[in-house]
Amino acid sequence: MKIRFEPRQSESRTVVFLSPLVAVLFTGLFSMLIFAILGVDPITAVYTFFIGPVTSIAGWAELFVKATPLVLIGIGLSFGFRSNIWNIGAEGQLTIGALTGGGLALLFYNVDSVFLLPAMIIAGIFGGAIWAAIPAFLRVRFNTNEILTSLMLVYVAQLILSYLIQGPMRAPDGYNFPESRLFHDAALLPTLISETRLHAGWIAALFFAVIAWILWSRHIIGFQVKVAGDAPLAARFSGVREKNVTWLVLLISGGAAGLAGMIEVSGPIGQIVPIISPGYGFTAIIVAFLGRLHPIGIIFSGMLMALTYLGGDAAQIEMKLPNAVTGVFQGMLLFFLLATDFFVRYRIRFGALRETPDKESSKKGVVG
Amino acid sequence: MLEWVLPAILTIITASTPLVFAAVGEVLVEKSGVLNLGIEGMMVVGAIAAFAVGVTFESATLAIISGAVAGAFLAFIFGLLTLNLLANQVATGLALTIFGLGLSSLIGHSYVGKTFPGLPKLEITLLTDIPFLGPIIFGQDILVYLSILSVFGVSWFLYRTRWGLIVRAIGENHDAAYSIGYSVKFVRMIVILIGGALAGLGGSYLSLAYTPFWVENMTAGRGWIALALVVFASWKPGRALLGAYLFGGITIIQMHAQGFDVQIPAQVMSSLPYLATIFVLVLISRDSSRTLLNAPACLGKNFQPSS
Amino acid sequence: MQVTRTRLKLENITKHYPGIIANDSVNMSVLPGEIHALLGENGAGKSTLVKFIYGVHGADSGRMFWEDKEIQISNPSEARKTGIGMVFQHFSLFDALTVEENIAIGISQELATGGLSDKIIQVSNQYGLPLDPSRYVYTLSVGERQRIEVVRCLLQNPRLLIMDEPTSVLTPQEVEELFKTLRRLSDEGISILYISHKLQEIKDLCHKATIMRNGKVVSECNPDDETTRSMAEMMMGKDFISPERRENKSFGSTKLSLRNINRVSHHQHGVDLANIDLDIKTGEVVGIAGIAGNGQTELLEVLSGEVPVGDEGIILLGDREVTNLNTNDRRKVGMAFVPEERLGHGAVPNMSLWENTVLSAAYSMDLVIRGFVSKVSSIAFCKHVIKKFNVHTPGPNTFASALSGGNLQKFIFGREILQNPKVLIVLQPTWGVDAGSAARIRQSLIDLTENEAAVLVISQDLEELLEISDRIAVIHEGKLSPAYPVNEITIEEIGLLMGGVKKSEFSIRGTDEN
Amino acid sequence: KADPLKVGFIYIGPTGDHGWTYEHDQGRIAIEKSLGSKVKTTYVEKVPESADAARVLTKLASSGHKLIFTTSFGYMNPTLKVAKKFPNVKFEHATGYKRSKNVSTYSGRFYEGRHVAGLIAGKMTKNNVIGYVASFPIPEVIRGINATIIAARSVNPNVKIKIIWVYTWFDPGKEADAAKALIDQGADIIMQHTDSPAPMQVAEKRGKLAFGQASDMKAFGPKAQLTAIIDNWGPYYVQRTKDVMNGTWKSKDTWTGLKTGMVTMAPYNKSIPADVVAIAEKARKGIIDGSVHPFTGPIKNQAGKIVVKAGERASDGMLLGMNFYVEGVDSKYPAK
Ligand SMILES: Nc1ncnc2c1ncn2[C@@H]1O[C@H](COP(=O)(O)OP(=O)(O)OP(=O)(O)O)[C@@H](O)[C@H]1O
Ligand SMILES: Nc1ncnc2c1ncn2[C@@H]1O[C@H](COP(=O)(O)OP(=O)(O)OP(=O)(O)O)[C@@H](O)[C@H]1O
Ligand SMILES: [Mg+2]
Ligand SMILES: [Mg+2]
Repeated sequence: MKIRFEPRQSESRTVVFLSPLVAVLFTGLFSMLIFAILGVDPITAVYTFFIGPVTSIAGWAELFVKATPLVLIGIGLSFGFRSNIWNIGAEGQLTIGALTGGGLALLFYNVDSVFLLPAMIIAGIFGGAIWAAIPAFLRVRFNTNEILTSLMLVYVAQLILSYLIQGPMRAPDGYNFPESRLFHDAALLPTLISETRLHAGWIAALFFAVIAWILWSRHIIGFQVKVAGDAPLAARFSGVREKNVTWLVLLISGGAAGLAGMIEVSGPIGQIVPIISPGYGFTAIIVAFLGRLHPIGIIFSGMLMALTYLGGDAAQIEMKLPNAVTGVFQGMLLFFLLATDFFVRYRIRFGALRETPDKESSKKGVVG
Repeated sequence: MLEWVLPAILTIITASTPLVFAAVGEVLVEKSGVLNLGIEGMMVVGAIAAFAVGVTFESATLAIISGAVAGAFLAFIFGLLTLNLLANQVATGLALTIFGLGLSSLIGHSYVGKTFPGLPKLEITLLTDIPFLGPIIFGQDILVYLSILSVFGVSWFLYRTRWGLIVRAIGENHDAAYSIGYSVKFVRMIVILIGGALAGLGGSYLSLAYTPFWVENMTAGRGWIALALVVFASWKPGRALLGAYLFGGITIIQMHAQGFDVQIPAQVMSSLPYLATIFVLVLISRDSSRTLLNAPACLGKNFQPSS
Repeated sequence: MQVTRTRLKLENITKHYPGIIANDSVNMSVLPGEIHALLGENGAGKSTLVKFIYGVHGADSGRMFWEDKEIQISNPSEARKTGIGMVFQHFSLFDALTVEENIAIGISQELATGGLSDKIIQVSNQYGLPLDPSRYVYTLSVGERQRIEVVRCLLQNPRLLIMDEPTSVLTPQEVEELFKTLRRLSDEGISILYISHKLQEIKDLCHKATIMRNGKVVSECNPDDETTRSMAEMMMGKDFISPERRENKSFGSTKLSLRNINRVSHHQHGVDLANIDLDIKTGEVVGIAGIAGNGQTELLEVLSGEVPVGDEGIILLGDREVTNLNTNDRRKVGMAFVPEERLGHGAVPNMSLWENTVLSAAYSMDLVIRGFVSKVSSIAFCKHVIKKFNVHTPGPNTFASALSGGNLQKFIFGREILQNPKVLIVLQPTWGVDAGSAARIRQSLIDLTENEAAVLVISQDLEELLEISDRIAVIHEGKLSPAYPVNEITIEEIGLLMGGVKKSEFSIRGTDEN
Repeated sequence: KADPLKVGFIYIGPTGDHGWTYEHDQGRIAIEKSLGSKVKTTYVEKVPESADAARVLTKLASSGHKLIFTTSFGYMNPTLKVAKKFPNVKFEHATGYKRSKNVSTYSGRFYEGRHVAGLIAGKMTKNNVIGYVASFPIPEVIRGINATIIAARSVNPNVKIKIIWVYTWFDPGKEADAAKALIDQGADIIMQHTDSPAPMQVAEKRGKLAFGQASDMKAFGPKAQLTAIIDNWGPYYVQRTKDVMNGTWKSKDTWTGLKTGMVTMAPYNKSIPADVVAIAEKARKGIIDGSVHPFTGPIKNQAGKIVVKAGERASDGMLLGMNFYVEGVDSKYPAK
C-alpha cells in the first residue's frame, strides 16, 4: 500500500488541538524509555514531570509566573515573525525594559504614589521599544539585517546592566554587592492570590494576548502585518509601507519584551539584579512558533514551556535526576511538537487518490 | 612593545577557529536555503563526543572524527524534522540547541575533571622557526589547518563544482531546481549533515585544543556568534573566515588593551566586539545589491514538491 | 518530414490531484519535425501533461512511447538524456546565478564541462538567440531569460522540445525571432510541443493542435483549417464572444493627466522615467505599448502611489492634484490599479479571496470600519466579484494561490472594476490568460469606459491594445511617445516606436539613428 | 527510628563546573558521607538568580527539607522571602549579609588564601608581573585583587598586577584567552577569579605558574599550580546539619577562612623553594593564630590616600563592601 501526504485545504481544527497531546504522549513514551535506562520508575517520573507541578493552586500560580514573560515576549515576537522581521534580540530588549522600568522605581524610591507603577510600565515598554528601535532604524535606514543587530545588542544590553548594577543602580547600603535596593511596595506589582507569587503581570500577558488576537483576527493592522510578511509587494499595493511595518513590529515586540523585563523586576524579583532573565527572550522564540504565532496558541505553548521548567525542578528534587535530563526532555518535547505539526497541515493517505468528479467535466460540447 | 603581537595573533587564531568551523558550515547550509539555528547545540555535542572519545581511546584522530559525527547526528534530527516533516526551521534549530546542551551535559557528567593532552602541533623545524610568520603559518594543530581548509573547501565546492552550483541553485529557487530534476531534500540533507559535522568540529576544537577539558556549556554562546558571522559575511565562506578572525581579534585585542590599562571602562571594552560587528555590518549592508545577491532567496523556507 | 515513426506517443495518461483529475486518459502523438500545439483553457491540464512527459512527476496510469518504444521517465535528467528538452511556463531560472551557471545546471555534466561558455555563444548565435554567458540572470529582460531556457534545451540536441506558454512574456519582435528558431528546428527534424493561449500564433506556427478541456483531450485539428474563434470554441466548449467596441465614441473631459513625470527607478536594473506627459479623457481607453523593461513597472508604481512621484512631476485626477496622495488616498478619490504580477502583488497567495478583497477595496467599499475589517462586508463583496466576473472557485474562503492564473486575474479585475473607479490603470492584463478569459477581461475594460471612466492599459500585447484602445502611446527607455488614435497608426509603426525610432523619423528610417 | 533529615541545596551552576558549584556539591557529599542514613540530601542545579530562585526554594521548603543551603549571592533576597513563609525551615545563605531568625549567612575569607598566594607570587615572579583573570568587579573579587597585591608587594615592591575583566564567571574559552593575553604581556604568574580550570591549563602549557581557584586544579596544571585556594564547605555543612538535628541551630553569620578550614590551601608545588614555602607557611599559620591580617595598615588607595591607618586592621565592614583598588594596582577601577 502506498502512503502519501496530502496538503489539507484548510488547517484541521481537531488536529490543531490533538497534535500537542500526541506530542506530549510521544515525549512521555520516549522519556519513559530514557528513564527506564537511567533506572528510574518511568510512570512516577512522567507524573512528576507533567502532573506533579500543577496539583496545587500554588503550582498553577508558579506556572503562570514562569509563563508570563514567555507569553508576553512570544506574542510580541509573533508580530515580527509574521511579517518576516526577525527580532531575536528580545533578551536585550527585556533587559533594557527592566532597567528603565526598574530604574524609575529606584529614581522615585521614596515616592509612594499610585502613579509609580503605571509610570514604570510605560518606562519598561518604552525602554524595550527603544532598544528594538536600533535594529529597526538600522534596517530601515541602512538595510542592515535585524537578526544580527538585535542579537549583538543582547550582549551590549547585558553589559549595560552589568555596568549600572555595579555603579549607579547599586544599593547604597548593600556592601557594594551588585544589586539594587528592594523596591518599595508602590513599585511592586500587586499579587493576585495571596500566599502565592502570582502577580498582575499574568493579567497583562492575557490582556496583551486579547489585544493581539483582536489585531490579528479583525484589525487592519494585523491584516497589513500579515500581508507584509506574505507578500511585500502586495502590501505596498494595499498602501502599506514596508518601513512602517518594520518599525511597527519591532517596536511592538521590543515593547512587549521591555514590559516583560519590567514585570520581572517589579513582580517576582522585586529589585534589579545582574541576571534578570534566564534566557526568556530566546525561549520565547520557540514559544511563539509552538503557539503557531497565534496569541491563544502562545498562551498555551508558554504554559507548556513553563511546565517543563517546573517539572525539571520536581525531577531534580523528587527523583534526583540531573538538570541535564530536563534539557533532553524539553528538546524531545519540542521535536515531537514540531513533528506533529506536520499533520495539522498534511493528511496521511493510504493507497491511490480517489477521484472527485468535476462539475464541469459532465458538460458536453466537444467541437470538431 | 611589539613582542606581544605574535602571541596575540596566535591567540586570535585559537579563539577564532571554533567560530570559523561553525560559521563556514552554516554558510554552506544557508546557501542551500536552510536556516539552522542549532549551531550551539551541534557544537556542544561535538565537544563532548570528541572529548569523551579522546579520553577513552586516547586517540586524537578518533576524537576529531567523533566530534564531527556527533555534530552531524544532531544535524540529522534537524534535517529529518525540517525536510521531511516540514517543521519550522527557526523553532527546530532553537529546540536543537536546548536538546544539545541537555544531551551533552548528560553524557559529560562522568568526564568532568578529566584532562586531554591536547592536539599535537605541527612543528616543522626550520619552517616553524621563521621569525614571526613561521609560528603563525606552521606551528598550529591539525584542526586549525582543517578549519582553514574547510573554508577553502566550502568555497571551492560552492563556486567551482557542479554540486556546489546545485546547492546554490536550490537555495536560490528550490522550485526551479526541483523542476529541472534535482532532489531538493536529498541535497539539503547532505549539506545539513556537513554543516553539522563542521559545527561538531568547532566544538571538538574547544574541548580538544582550545581548553582541553570538558565542562558543561563550554561553548558559551559561540554558536550564536557564528550565526551572526554568516550574515556578516554575506554568505561568503572567505568573508566568514575574515569575520571570525575579526571578531576573535577584537575580543583578544580588547583584553590586551585592558592589560595595558587603557583608561576605558572594561564594560565598554567588552562590548566592542559586538558593537564593531554591528558597525561593519552597517557598512556592508549599505550596498544592498551585493547582500541581496548573496543572500539565498529561499533561506528558511521549507520545500514541498507539488504532488 | 519523416512520417513513419512517431516521436512521442501517449496512451491513456491519467493524473489525479487532490479533488481533481488533471489528466484524464489523455492520448496523443507527436511526429518528428512536427510543431504540435497543446490548447486549452487555464487549468485544462496542459502543464500537468508536459511535466509528466518531462519526468517532473509521474502519472497515476498510462503508457508513454518514445520513437515507438515504451519508456518510463522518472526524472528530468532522464528526459534530457532521452532527448526531451523543456522550457517551463514559470521559468526555472536562478536570479543570483549567471547565464552560464543557469545553463550548466540544466544540462548533463559532460556537456557542462569544458568551454561551456563558448558553446553557449555558438549555439545562441546559430539560432539567433544572443546571450552573454557571464551576465547574472536578475539583470536580464524577460525575453533574454527565455533565451536561456531555449539555449539550455538546444545545447542538449533534443529531439522533442516542449515549450509551455513561451510567448506570453515576449514582445512581437521576440516572438518572431523565436518562431524563426522554432521553424528552423522543425526543419531539422526536431519535434516541438507548443502550449500557448495565443491562437493566432498557433495558426501561424503549428502543424497540428490537440485541444484539452478539464483534463481530457476533446479534439484534434489542423490549425490551418481553423479560425482562432473556432479553436477557442473547441477549447471552451461554448461560443466565443470577442470583445465589442463601440465605434465613434465621444469622450468627455480630461480625467487623468500626467505632467512631466521624472522618476529615478529604485529597482536594481530599472529604467528611469523621463518627462512623461499624458492626458486621458473620460470614456477613453489609452494603451501604452512597449517592450517589457522600458519603464512600465516604474510608471505603474508612480501612478499607484507605491513610490512617490519625483520632483516637478504632477498627477491630476480631473482638476484635482493627487501627486502627493498615497495609494489608499488615491483609491479614495477614484483610482484603481491592476499590477502585472498577480500572485504576490495583486493578490496575497496564502490568503483567502475575501481577505484579498480587503487589499485594495478596504476603504472604497467600506470593508474596514474604524480600523476593523468587516468579514461580512468583505465576503459579500467577494461573492459579488466572483459572481459578476465568473471566477471559477469554490468560494470566498479559497486561497488566492489555489486559483488558476486566468481565474485569479478575473478576480483581481473584478475587485478593481467593481469599486467603480474613475480611472483604472492596468499592466499586462492578460498574460497567460486563456482566450476566453482574456476576452472577458478586455470586455470589462471597455464596459468600464461606458460608465464615465478612463482606462490606461499598459501591455506588450499589441493585438490586445489595438483591439481595445482608442489611442496608443509607446514607452521606450522611460520616455513616452505622444498617444496616437488607433486608426492613425499601424502595427509596424508601433513596432518602430517600440524600437526607439521617433515617428517623425519614420520617413527617413534608413539613416538608422538608433 | 526518626525520619532522615532532608537537606536541600540550590546551585547557581552545574555540579560539573569544576569550580564554585562543584565545591558546594562536595560539601553536600560530605554531609552524606558523615551522617549516612540520618540525612537525605537533594540539590537543584543551574538555578538562575532570577525569579526562579524563590520558586525552587519554595518547592524545596514545602517538600520537607528542613535545612536549605542557598549557595550564591544572588539568592539572598529570595532566601529571605521564602524563609519568612517557612519559619520552621532553616536556611543557610552563602556570601550574603542579610540574616533573619531562620536565615544564617556564611562565607569563606578567601582573601586569606589570596594573601598566601600573593606572597608566593611576589617571590616567584621573575618578570614582576602577576596576571589576574577577573570575573565581575564586585567586592569579593576586588578584595581578592587587593589582598594579592598587598601581599605580593610586601615581599617584592616591584611587583605589578595586570587585570583583565572577562565579565563571566564561566566561559573557559574567554578565560583562557585572557590568561594568554596576560602571559603575552609579560605575566609569568596567573591568578584567576573565574571558575573554570582554563587559565590554569594555559599557564601549564605556556610553562608559567598559576594558582588554582575554588578547587584543587592540579590535574589541569601539575607543574603550573603553585597552590590553590580551596573552598572547603564540608566541615561547615556537616556541623550545621548536626546543629539542626540536635536542635541547636541558631541564626548567625559565619565568615571564616584558614582558621576553621573553610578555606584551605592545596599542597604547595614541589618546585617552590623552601624559603618561599616558609614565608607562605608563616603567613598561613599567622592568619590562623590571628597574628597576621592581610589588610593591615598602612593601606593607601590608588589616589595615595590612607584608608587603613598604620597598625590598624581593615574592618569587616570595609572588607565586605570593598570598592576601590589599593595602591600598587595600576588599572583604572572598573565600575564608575
Ligand atoms: N501541484 C498541484 N497540486 C494540485 N493540483 C494541481 C497541481 N498542479 C495542477 N493542479 C490542478 O490540475 C489542473 C490542471 O492544471 P495545469 O497546470 O495542468 O493546467 P494548465 O492547462 O497548464 O493551465 P494554464 O493554462 O493555466 O497553464 C488544474 O485544475 C490545477 O488546479
Ligand atoms: N501545490 C499546488 N496545490 C494546488 N494547486 C496548485 C499547486 N500548484 C499549482 N496549482 C494550481 O495549478 C494550476 C496551474 O498552475 P500553473 O502554475 O501551471 O499555472 P498558473 O500560473 O496557475 O496559470 P497561468 O499560467 O494561466 O497564469 C493553478 O490553478 C494553480 O493554482
Ligand atoms: Mg500551465
Ligand atoms: Mg498557466
